[in-house]
Amino acid sequence: MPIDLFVDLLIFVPAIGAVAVLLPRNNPAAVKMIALGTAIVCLLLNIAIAFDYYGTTGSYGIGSGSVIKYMTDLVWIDSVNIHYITGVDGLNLPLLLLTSILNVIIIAASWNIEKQIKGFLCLYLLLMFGMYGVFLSLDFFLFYVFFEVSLLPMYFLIGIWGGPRKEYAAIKFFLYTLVGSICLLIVMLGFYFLIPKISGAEQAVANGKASFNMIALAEDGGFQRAFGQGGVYWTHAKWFFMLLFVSFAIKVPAVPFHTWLPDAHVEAPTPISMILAGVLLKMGGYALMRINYAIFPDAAMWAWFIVAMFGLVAIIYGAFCAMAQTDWKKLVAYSSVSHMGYVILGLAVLTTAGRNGAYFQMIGHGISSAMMFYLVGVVYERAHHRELGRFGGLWNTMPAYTGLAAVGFFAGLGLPLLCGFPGEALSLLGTFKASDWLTTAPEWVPFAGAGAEALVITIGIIAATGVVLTAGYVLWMFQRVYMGPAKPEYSYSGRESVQPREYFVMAVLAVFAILLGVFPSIVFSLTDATFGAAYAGLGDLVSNLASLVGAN
Amino acid sequence: MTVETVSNLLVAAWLLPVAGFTLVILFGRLFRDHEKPAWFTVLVMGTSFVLSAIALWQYMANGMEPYCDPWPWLAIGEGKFLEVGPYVDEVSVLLMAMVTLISTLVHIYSVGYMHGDPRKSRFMAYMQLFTFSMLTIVIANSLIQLFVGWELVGLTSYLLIGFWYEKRGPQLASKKAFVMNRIGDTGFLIGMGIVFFKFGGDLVLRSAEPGLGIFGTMAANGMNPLDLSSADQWWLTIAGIGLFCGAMGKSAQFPLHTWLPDAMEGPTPVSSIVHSATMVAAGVYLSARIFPILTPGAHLFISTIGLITLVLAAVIACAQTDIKRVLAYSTLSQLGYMILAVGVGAYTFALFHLITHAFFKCCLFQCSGSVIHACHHEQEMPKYGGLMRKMPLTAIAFAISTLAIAGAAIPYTEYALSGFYSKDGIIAGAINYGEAFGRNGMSWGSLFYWGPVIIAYVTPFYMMRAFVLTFLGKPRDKHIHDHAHEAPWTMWAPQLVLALFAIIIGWPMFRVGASIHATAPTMLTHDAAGQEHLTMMSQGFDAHTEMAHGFHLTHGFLLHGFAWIIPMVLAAVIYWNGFAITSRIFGLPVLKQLHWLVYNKFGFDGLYDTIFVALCKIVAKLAAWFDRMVVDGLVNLCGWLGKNIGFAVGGFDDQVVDGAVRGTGRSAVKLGGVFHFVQGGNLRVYVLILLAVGLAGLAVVVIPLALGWAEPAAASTAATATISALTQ
Amino acid sequence: MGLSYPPASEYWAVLPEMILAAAMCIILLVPVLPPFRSACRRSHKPMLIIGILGLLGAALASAGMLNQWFGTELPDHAVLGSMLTVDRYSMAFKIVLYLFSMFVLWMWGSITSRQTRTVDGPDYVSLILGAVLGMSLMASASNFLMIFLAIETASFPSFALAGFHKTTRRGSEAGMKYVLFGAVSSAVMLYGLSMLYGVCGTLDIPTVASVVAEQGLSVGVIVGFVGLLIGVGFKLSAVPMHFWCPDVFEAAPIEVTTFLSVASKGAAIILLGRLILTLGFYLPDTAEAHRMANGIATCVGIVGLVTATWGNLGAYYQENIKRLLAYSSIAHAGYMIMAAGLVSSSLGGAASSDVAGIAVQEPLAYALLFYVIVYSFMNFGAFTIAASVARSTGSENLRDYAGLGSRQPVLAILLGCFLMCLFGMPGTGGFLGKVYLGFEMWSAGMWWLVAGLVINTVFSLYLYMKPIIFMVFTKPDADRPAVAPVTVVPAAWLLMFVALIGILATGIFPDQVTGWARSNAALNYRSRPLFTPNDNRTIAATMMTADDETPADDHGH
Amino acid sequence: MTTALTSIGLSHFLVLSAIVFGCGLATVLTKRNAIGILIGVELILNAANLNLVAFNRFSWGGVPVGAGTDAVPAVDGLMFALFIIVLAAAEAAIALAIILNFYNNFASIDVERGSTLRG
Repeated sequence: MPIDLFVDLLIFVPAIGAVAVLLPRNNPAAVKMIALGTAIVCLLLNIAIAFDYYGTTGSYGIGSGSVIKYMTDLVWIDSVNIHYITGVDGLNLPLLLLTSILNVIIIAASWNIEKQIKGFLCLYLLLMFGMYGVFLSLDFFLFYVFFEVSLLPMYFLIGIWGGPRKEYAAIKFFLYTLVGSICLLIVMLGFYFLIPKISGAEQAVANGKASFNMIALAEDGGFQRAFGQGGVYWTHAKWFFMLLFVSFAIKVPAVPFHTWLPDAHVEAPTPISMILAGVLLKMGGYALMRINYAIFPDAAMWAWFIVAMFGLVAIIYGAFCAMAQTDWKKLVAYSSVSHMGYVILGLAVLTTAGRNGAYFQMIGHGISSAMMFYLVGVVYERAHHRELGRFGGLWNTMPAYTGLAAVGFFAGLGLPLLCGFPGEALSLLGTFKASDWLTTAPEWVPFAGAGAEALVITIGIIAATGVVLTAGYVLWMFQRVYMGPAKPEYSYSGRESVQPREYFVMAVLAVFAILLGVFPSIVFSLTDATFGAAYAGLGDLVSNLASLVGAN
Repeated sequence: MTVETVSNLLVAAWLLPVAGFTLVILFGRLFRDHEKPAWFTVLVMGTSFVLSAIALWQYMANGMEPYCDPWPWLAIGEGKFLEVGPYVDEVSVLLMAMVTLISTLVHIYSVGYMHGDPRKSRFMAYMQLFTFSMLTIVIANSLIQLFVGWELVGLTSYLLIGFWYEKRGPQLASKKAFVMNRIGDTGFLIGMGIVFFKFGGDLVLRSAEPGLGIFGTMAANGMNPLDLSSADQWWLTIAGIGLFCGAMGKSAQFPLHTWLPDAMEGPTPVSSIVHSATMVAAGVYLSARIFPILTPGAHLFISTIGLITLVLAAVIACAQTDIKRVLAYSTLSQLGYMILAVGVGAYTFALFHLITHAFFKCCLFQCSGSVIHACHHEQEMPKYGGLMRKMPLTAIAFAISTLAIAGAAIPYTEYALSGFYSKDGIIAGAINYGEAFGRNGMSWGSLFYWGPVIIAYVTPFYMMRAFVLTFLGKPRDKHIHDHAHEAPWTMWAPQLVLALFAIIIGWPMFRVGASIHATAPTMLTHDAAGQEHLTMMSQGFDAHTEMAHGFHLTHGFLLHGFAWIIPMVLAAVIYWNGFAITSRIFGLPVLKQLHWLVYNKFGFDGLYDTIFVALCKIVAKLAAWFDRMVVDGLVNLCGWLGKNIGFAVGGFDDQVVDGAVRGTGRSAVKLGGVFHFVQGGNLRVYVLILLAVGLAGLAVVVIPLALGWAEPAAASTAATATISALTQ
Repeated sequence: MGLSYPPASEYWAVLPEMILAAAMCIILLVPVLPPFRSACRRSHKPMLIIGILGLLGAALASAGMLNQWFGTELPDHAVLGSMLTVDRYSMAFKIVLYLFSMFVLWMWGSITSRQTRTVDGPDYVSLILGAVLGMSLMASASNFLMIFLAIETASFPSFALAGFHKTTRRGSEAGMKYVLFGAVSSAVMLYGLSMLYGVCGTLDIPTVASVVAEQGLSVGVIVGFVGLLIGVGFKLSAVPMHFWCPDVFEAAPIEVTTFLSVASKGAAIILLGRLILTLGFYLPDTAEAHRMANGIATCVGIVGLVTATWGNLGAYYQENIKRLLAYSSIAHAGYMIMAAGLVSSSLGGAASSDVAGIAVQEPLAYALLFYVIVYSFMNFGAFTIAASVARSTGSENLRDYAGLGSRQPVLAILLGCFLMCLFGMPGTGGFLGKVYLGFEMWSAGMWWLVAGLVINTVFSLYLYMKPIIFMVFTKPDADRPAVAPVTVVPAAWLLMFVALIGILATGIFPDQVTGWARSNAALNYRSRPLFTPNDNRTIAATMMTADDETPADDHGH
Repeated sequence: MTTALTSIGLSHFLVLSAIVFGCGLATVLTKRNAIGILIGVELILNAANLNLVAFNRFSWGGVPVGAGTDAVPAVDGLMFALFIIVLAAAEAAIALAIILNFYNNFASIDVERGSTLRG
């Protein structure tokens, strides 16, 4: 089956490309072409996968059981029963598409880097390798390995091609993420020892052996019973959930684990900021859905309030921080913190609407944040500073660019018919919806019962105010940078004017921003079939609660 | 023609402008001059109007049934969706026709007004986008689509107000408008959220099949908003007020009203359509559309807001000297009327007034635009006067609209300008509402009809004031007066058309009000609550149509068409010589301060700037400080510790990566000082440490033996006990 | 019972050691013989080749015995008067040891400076072989006397090697520090051993273990264990016996550093593992014994933890790459010690299993073996690169690595890989090695050891990032004299890629290696002492191993 | 066995060896002279030897109970002591060689001088 092959090719083509990039001797053009070619090949593979998946899965309608397709399952490290499992489902396919599209765009965006372009692209392709691996791997250990693999290239990409305080930002990024991955490691040790001890009829995972197969764990009755509420490992489950949450919250990043993000963004070169905000942050959200919420549904219910608080704080706090920034790029970086808060909130409340919203927010923010960072980069390349106070009148001097900028920033602002809106709206609506299941939830769920309604409404109201703050800082920025009388120092002409290549990058992103905003079903038609199944313990909360009541 | 076709016609009319926008924004720059793109947009709007006109005619002629055509948009899981799509009933077809007509006229007007502006085609494109957004609201059947349109009109209003972004005023005004609207939208979101989890998941107002949609769900669950005992009362009230917050933002109701006057910084065509005729009325439209879920609590809230707004705005309008600001405040006041109408239950009259008001207020703004255009963008009325001779057509149009807004009618007859009919219905409804309070022994309820009644006398006054100051009397600024000239046809023609509509649109023969009222059953009968509202409102309607009952005599002047004469005469007398009289009056001590206060709009702007804006910025600064100092500071804490340990052990090393966190890094480097010290290269130190540690370890395990465990067997326990004691 | 001479078959068990000894003798004698004298003066090649052949032969011999190529099973009990336990565990390590030493010789022959090669060629090779001999004895010692002999046999050549730069002050200083320090620690160990003998009446490790299992810890036993820990810890450079390590590693020739950093520590950890496992094996599965095991594990664990932390933190200051790697090797020894103390992992084997005495699979032994394998690969790679840089620039200072990333990208990338492997980046063997150790600690319930391992990993990040930061980020500073361009000899490339393949193979496709290590992680606890203690207490081990027909009968004399 | 010795038991030897051990340690720690340190080491070694011999004589010597007439007494301790003596000699040889080398470079055998390797 060629598509199965494509899925694995998707992981390894970038690795091959990374090697191939090293071959040509002092011939930057060839290097760039190789890199671009690799990205395009990946994109084509990915599109083929997407079409086949859509064609065979159809859209809309809850899948029953696992809808993982094109699954490859090879024994990797037999001694610990670690497998090489890759597969595609609605949970990772849209993110894969996002990654592929952004890769092409970003390689185009980094076309004019002179400094060691070969090394840059080689590292970037390695990063691609890591990203595809993270999204495609369905084995916990494999996931962990790729999670780390994606870390190192980023360290160097920031550390070598970054700004004045690049080493600082790079090592900070590295240390933060390392702490996160160590939490993962501990959970993995836990799996290794606890899973074999699970006994019971439904224990189908690895009959007495450890298993890191995330899909199997999510669906295995014995595992769910043991790690579910009232199960033997209920306490462990809660610990594991929080450890995993911390390690992914660092990646997302959620306040207070976010301080690496502004530094990393400010120091990183534009293309790297784009991929960092566009895809790497999404790894955290994706992992939350794939691991935390799918494997520990009960712990997720137990932790809903804590997680929701993380999301809420991120939304409001990030927005306020963004408002106070005078560095343009920092503002955008903090806006990422605020926007990813909706992802966490939407996941926390455990409603289908919220989950859809969270997922769409990841895709939409992937486009809009990448675009915003590029918009900043385009000006930074010419003005060589990012002081919001010193800009002004760009609307006059670069009208076409400003038109595209409006699309980008208003998408970030969450304007309807742009990619920022559906995610936010659905997350918020889902938050309100949470009182449905909370009122009927068992008493071990925090704040369960009739009082839940008021609490949930309060959370929703606070979260909704984030919308105003967003409008505040985006518009203020827009006014300071683009409005006002034209300043001569920012009027560029000739080869200083915005190049067609740059217009291409911005235009493609703008098109996707509008496309996703007007037809969000592009995403939902791919995800919807999975979201019922990937959350066997969670998708249908009513039946889940019933089973729990049965369990007790 | 079937109703599906009508719906498709409307959809076409709805989507045409966005096509026009796209084409112009992308390819407009290809043309040397801006005229071709501009006229192209006019053409597009015209087509759109024709389509919706046909739709209107067909719908009315065949007396069709309401029809909705849901499109799935946002997936909310389990195969369910938030739906968008057109909803066709009398109200939507009427409003479609009205908006497209006015938009077409304003497009033509803009062609003239924006002549020579370097960004004219972009302006026209924005207008197209705005029309599309407005139609999105008008045609919406689901809250989510309403919200989409809501935000889009907000955006276009932002772009249009800030069209002359080089100037500081428009920058601030546009930002203010957007943020204020967003505050309202937050309420909208909240209300939407509550509705989402309480009444039907798809946020559709009316569904084709009963039992679905918001109203349908309510009907199916037997929720009656008027039934105070029902458990959902509370949620319904919150939801209603939340959604109404959106209306407050968009319709600039108190306390979110301050953005509208500032919005006059935008080009006058913008004011004429966005900030008078259509967008600001969207709030009224929303409130009317969600009427069936409004509880008595929500009613009280809405009517109070409406009352405050209409009084406040009217008073302020009397003191303004900027012609556009006068019109802006009169718009606020009229919006107050409409909101009040919704609050008191006469929402069909709110819609009716929305339509009539749209025509005459749009006309008024266009006239003021022509005047400003003629007077070198001078907007201060003290500089005007006696322009009637210079620009008669404009003056006529202005006069007609003034009469219309004043609710002029031939006494004791039914013959009147459009404003009379709609406003009268509102007042009748208000009286009803007040009476209802009175019946329950709450005499203060009478405020709800004294307010609108009195302001019904004030409105003609300040409108006449504006007219006199502008067109009559002697010219007060020679220079301006000399250069003044009649506007080109592209500007006066639309004014006359609008004036014509301002006269006739309300006439019963055109059945506008009646057909809107006819929607009441279709809007309401889905639920029990609807029936109650129906009766409650038809009382108001009958009161208006029959003019029979007792309270008519008490308010005879208004209801028999006298209310406009006296204030107008008064205004004409006072202001015939400009500000000669008033300046003397307001020279008096107390009145002086009073006038100052009113002139400065009761200082709401200053209040908001000082409190909310400043507060927000302070909080932001605090947050950023906290982030830098505390959150990052915690991360750097180990670095700090390390540094001090480093001082203790001495020996620094700064060739490693600089910066604070490599916190672990730094601290460990300094810790390294210890090892640096110990690893002194002195052999005997090494051996000493070795033996010391060895003997210590020995002691740890031997001492317990010495302490009385003679027999070795127990020694193991003793040793392990001490060891574990040491390690825990 | 009584004095029984070991049967001739038992001598086959030490075939590899014999080959080594023979090679050593040849190397010592041949240059003296007139016909070869001049040839040996001219070049070090012949000696080198003999040495390599000797090691290769030894490796083949042990591999052959492991896989019964010679048709002889491995002896099922300690041979040669129960001096040596020749089981899969020790054999597997010996193969690693021999091959590693072979590569070290190769590296010395190809990379290091000509002067050291020709003049002292023969001595050098013979010293290496001698040390290897001692280490392989350490790996399979099953008698305290043999432990002492083996440690000394491994140490004496190491002393000489450490001071191999005779003419330099630093060389001689390092040699002296090493020898005096070693002498003191071994003397203390001996004192401890004498106490142990006093309590148990025998030096046979399984017997001692069973006696301890019976009597529990008495003062003598504890003194003995502490002394033993000091002696083994000296080879392991466990804190506080580590002081010699950085100084010696810095001053010694780089390939000697390589050799010591892996071989001697590996042998010592294998020895420690055997001691602990044997003790655990003979302990009964009682709560009492569990407490004792817990106590010992705690003690050793603390030593390991302190060692690891000390090594990781102490490295921050270092500017000399050899010194840096010395600290890193201390840290890695610490990781291994942390796991090596887990007595409970083999607890109650004797009582529970009827297979007692026949080779027993031990997960702990497996983890240690695997770690040693990975460790030898990654350390060898790192040191090879350091050697090649030193060869062309003559400097071991990290500042002279500045800009290496652009001057010699491939070399820099390789060094980066090895350092990341030492750090334990997933996808490299270093990570799996740590994971296996972590598994052992967790399953022994020593979660605080796991935490310590994790935290130390974080600490170590900076230590391994430091050279990378120098290579990639820092510019060569102007005040230092410009260093010569780095040129790498082909042999060095070969060695590096061997090491690279090693770490990647152990990291990405570890199943071959892990499977091999797992199948060879089998210990043999059975002993047959020449002299049986003469008190009337019956010693568990000897009774267990005493077959129906007495040894005297099969091998009469 | 003479009567003089009978009154002397194992404990006497252990105490003596402990004293010797202490002296050895003291020497190692106090001497700056490399050879002095070496002598200290020898003292410690001989303390160990004393222990071994004494234990062998008093605790573990003699023949196993029930062993044949050809059984020989256990001499583990003695053999260990012998090995220690031999290896101590070898160790001393190497140490002296290295110390000599040290002397050639530092013109002194004061260990304090050798502190060029540090940190």
